[in-house]
Amino acid sequence: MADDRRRSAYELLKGFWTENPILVMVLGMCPTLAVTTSAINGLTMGLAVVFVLTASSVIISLVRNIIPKEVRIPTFIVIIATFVTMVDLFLKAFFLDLSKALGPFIPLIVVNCIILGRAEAFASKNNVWLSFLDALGVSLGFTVTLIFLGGVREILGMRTFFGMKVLGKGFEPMIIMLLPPGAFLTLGFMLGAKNLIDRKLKEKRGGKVGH
Amino acid sequence: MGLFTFKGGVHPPYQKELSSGRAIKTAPLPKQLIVPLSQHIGAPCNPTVSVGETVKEGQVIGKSDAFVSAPIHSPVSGKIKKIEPVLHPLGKKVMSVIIDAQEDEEKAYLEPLGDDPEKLDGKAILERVRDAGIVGLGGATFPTHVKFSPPKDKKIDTLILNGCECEPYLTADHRLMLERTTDIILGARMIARILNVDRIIIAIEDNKPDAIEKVRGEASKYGIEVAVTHTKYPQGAEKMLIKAVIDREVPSGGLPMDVGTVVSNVGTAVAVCEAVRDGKPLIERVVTVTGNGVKEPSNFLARIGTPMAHLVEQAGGTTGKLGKIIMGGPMMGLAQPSLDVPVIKGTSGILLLQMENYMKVDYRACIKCSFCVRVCPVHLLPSTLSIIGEAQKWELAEKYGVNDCIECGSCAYVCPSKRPIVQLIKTTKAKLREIKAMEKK
Amino acid sequence: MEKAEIIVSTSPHIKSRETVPRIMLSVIITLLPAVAFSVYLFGIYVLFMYLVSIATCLVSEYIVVKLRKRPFTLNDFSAVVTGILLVMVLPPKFPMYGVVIGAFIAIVVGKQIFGGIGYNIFNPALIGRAFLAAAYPVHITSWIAPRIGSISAVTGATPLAAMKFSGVETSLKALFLGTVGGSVGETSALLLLIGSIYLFIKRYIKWQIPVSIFVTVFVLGEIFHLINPVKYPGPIFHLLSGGLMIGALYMATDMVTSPLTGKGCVIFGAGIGFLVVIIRLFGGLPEGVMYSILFMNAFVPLINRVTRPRIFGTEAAHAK
Amino acid sequence: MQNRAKMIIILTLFALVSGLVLSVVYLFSNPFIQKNMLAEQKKAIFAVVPNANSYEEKEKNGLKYFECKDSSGNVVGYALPAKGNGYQGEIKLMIGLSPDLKTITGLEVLEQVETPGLGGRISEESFLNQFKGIKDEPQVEYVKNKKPEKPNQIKAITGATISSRSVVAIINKFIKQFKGE
Repeated sequence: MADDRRRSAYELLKGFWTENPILVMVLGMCPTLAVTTSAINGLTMGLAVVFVLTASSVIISLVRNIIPKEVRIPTFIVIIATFVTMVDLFLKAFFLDLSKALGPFIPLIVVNCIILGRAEAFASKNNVWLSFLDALGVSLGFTVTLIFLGGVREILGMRTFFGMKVLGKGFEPMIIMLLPPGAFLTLGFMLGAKNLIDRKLKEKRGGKVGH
Repeated sequence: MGLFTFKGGVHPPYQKELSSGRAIKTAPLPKQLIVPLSQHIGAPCNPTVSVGETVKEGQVIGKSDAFVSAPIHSPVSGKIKKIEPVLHPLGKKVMSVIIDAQEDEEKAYLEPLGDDPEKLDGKAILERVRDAGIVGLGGATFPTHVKFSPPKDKKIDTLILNGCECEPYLTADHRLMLERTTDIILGARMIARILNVDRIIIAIEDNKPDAIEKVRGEASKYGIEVAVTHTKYPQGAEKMLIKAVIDREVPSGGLPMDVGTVVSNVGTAVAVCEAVRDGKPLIERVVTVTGNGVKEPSNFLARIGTPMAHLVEQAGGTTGKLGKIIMGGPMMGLAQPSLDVPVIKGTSGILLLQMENYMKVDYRACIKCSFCVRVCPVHLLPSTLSIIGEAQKWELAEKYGVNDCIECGSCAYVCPSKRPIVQLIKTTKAKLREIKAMEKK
Repeated sequence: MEKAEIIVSTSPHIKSRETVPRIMLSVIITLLPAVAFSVYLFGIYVLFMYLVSIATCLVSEYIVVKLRKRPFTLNDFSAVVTGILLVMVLPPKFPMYGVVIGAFIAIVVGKQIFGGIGYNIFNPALIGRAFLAAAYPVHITSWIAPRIGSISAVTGATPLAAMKFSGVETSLKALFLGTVGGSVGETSALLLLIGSIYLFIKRYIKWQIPVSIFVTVFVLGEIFHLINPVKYPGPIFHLLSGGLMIGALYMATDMVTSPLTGKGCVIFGAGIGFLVVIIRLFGGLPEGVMYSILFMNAFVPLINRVTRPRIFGTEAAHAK
Repeated sequence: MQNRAKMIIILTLFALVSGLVLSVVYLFSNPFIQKNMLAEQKKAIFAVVPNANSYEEKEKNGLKYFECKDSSGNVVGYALPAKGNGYQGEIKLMIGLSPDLKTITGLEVLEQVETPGLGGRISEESFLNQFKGIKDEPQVEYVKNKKPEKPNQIKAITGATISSRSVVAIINKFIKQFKGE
């Protein structure tokens, strides 16, 4: 039992650091770079992915045994597309402004590598509970990273965080942070920082550095 | 007439004035001589004498049946003390004959053939060149008779005598041209006889006006041309010299004979002359002992096998804190760990430099200043090659022409980042040879 | 004689006196006239900009080198060069925190991320300036009048902006001497030219680059000027105005980010010249030297590959 | 053969289920979406035409427009949707015009993808308010770095001349066409 619990905890937590979809697998770059001009955009995008990924992973895991191998990808896509359309309609109906800000990137979740990647690599091979945890962990990791990315860009580019003023007049907003180069720069620094931390941790543990 | 030159090259401080005014002195015989049995490119010789045996000056003490090889003669009369591996100037231990010199007037020279090239048979001269153990004295030590035996399909029309001596510091060839002018011309005519060519060109850099004048005077008697070349390193490199003087380009991977020419050092010409006229095998050569680490820079006529320390002593000994011992010139010479190594056939000079010349310099990243690209005489991209070498991408280096590098060192000389470009290129070449050998297997 | 003291290393055993610090120091010294003039022209604030920029560059370089445990490279003065050049292409009165950010970006993103000096693809100072242009588009186009001035000093607009947006042409003499508005160190063509003469003589800069930039700009400028003399300024105006001089002489010629061969440098310079004229005459911006150089920087590896010299004794460079 | 049949059946099944689920979701959300869009249109129209109480969609010179009336049924102005290219992409505007078509009564930006914080500031009140009450004859003009002097001028956003210019150009083009010139 303890083993099972540990396994569950691992599947849930790995998405935040060791298998972070953005910082480690560098997946889903399209929404990552395009929509993270503010923390709220990052959060919305992240939550949309949480819903789509968890729901589709659970469904795929449930039906994984009845789907013939040859048509598994089309089937996955149909399932994923269904949930994506649901999210899209939901946002249009209740959060029109956010839907406008995210533009085509919500429908584009269909082709986001993270979703199909988890479906193919995990949900189609594991039971429902583990698939659920995996999907939840990975998508929450994605969300947290997007919020961080969006937050940094928002703070530096607009002096606000989730719309609240956090920096005073003395700081001139840097427009570049809201532009695509700002996204690349921030992501680059985040990747660098993660690798640096990992290396330091490894050194502390006495492990060998390098690849 | 404009000066002959090539594209690229560098102008290091020449420092020739240290020894260029010093006439060639015959160095006194050392007590003991160390004669390595491999002093040329090609197969090493096997000893033909044994320990305890008494030998005469000029007697053969080592030879090999291989074609690319040259016999080795005893430089003195004396007694064989030992035959054992001894540190060789090329950096590893080589089987050497150690001779205790004895006073003995008797010599075991070859039969003189005469001094009129017109009356001599080319074949006989070639045979004599081989028997006398003559190798290229410019430093490359390629067996001369091999060089003078081009395959039948290669038509040779020009002989170029290399008197450029583009390496800084060295003045051995300069002194030879001044003091042995007639021998050089005679030797050149003999070589021309072997090769059956009519056109002989003697190339001299314009920083030796006295030699140019002297040689021109003698050469004009025989219709030999003197080409005055621009003073620039590496003007004396075969390929560069051929390009400069007769504007032909030796193809990549090819030899001068591929463009109908043979290049020979002026020192080699003297050796040929002596071997033919006097029957004297190659047992001594002119060595410049110079550099700021030497009290009295001089030019010596020294027996092969003379320990370097002996010559340095004759030049007044060392001065200052010694930093580097170099056999040859500063650009392509080989650093020696000590002065115990002997003079060999390829020793054109012994250069001692003081420690102060070697302040520690950092080896930095290439800043792509392209100085090296500008000076590379074979038009490579040395900076790129050095980066490729560091990255150990051997095959890529081959695409960038690493094997065409003549290792003249111009690139490393100018490099502001003080990168060991030549060393990296040498390593790359060695690795490529290894890979080729593996593939053959 | 102690044996252990003898150095045994591969040839060549003598090396030229040129070193990287020496080259960088020469660049700094030749920039000094223009630097001094800029302080005189725009006031003491500019001097502080230089100091802050250089200090930030040095500190940033030190931090990254420490973090990456790389060999110490501060003593090659290249960070100082970057610091000075960055300020020279910024407007006077640029806010100080902007200078700090720009210098930091120049060193960290422009240079150290690629592995430090020698490995960077883009000119670090221009990376810093490009970042600032995108981050603070308003500040980067806010000019002040020089202390000794010409007509354009009234509005504080640069000669290029005055030409592009108002059709006012500044006198060539003012442009040549540098008594006009503009970025800190780019105004005086004369002083930049004087400074660079030494670099030309020492061959620290590849002469093909500035020459081919000047020729391309001149020829293209003349062509357009002939087509419509009212709308398009003359070629000399092009050469003397904006950042062309400092760009051509000090930015494009950055050793690390320019091609290796002479032929490559000609292509590189022609590309820059072409882009400068196109951006100036048809682009949305009054000035395009910076972007032209950065753009061509990206092509340097490609240029190097296609302009590989013909190896001695081979038919063509790619024969093998 | 059997395998292929199974494949087809499964895929069809999933497509059917998916279609069914989506239909339900659509039926549920569509009223909200329609309401949202109408509300937005209404908001924009009422923002650009003051005192408007109701509007009616009409067409003239190939342009769709909204005729606005006050509570007593008098025409108080027109709301004209317009669009055109900005610096980075399409800009969609709602232009308010006085009944005599000589004055702009208001301007709203419906959609734009200009540089945030720079060209994107065309959506800001301070920029849009400038258009309230300016004359559109002979045409709207913009000035840079100084105060507008004429009744048909507005001040461009510093550092975002192209976006400002685009807005002005779109306005001029559509008003011209609307007037039938």
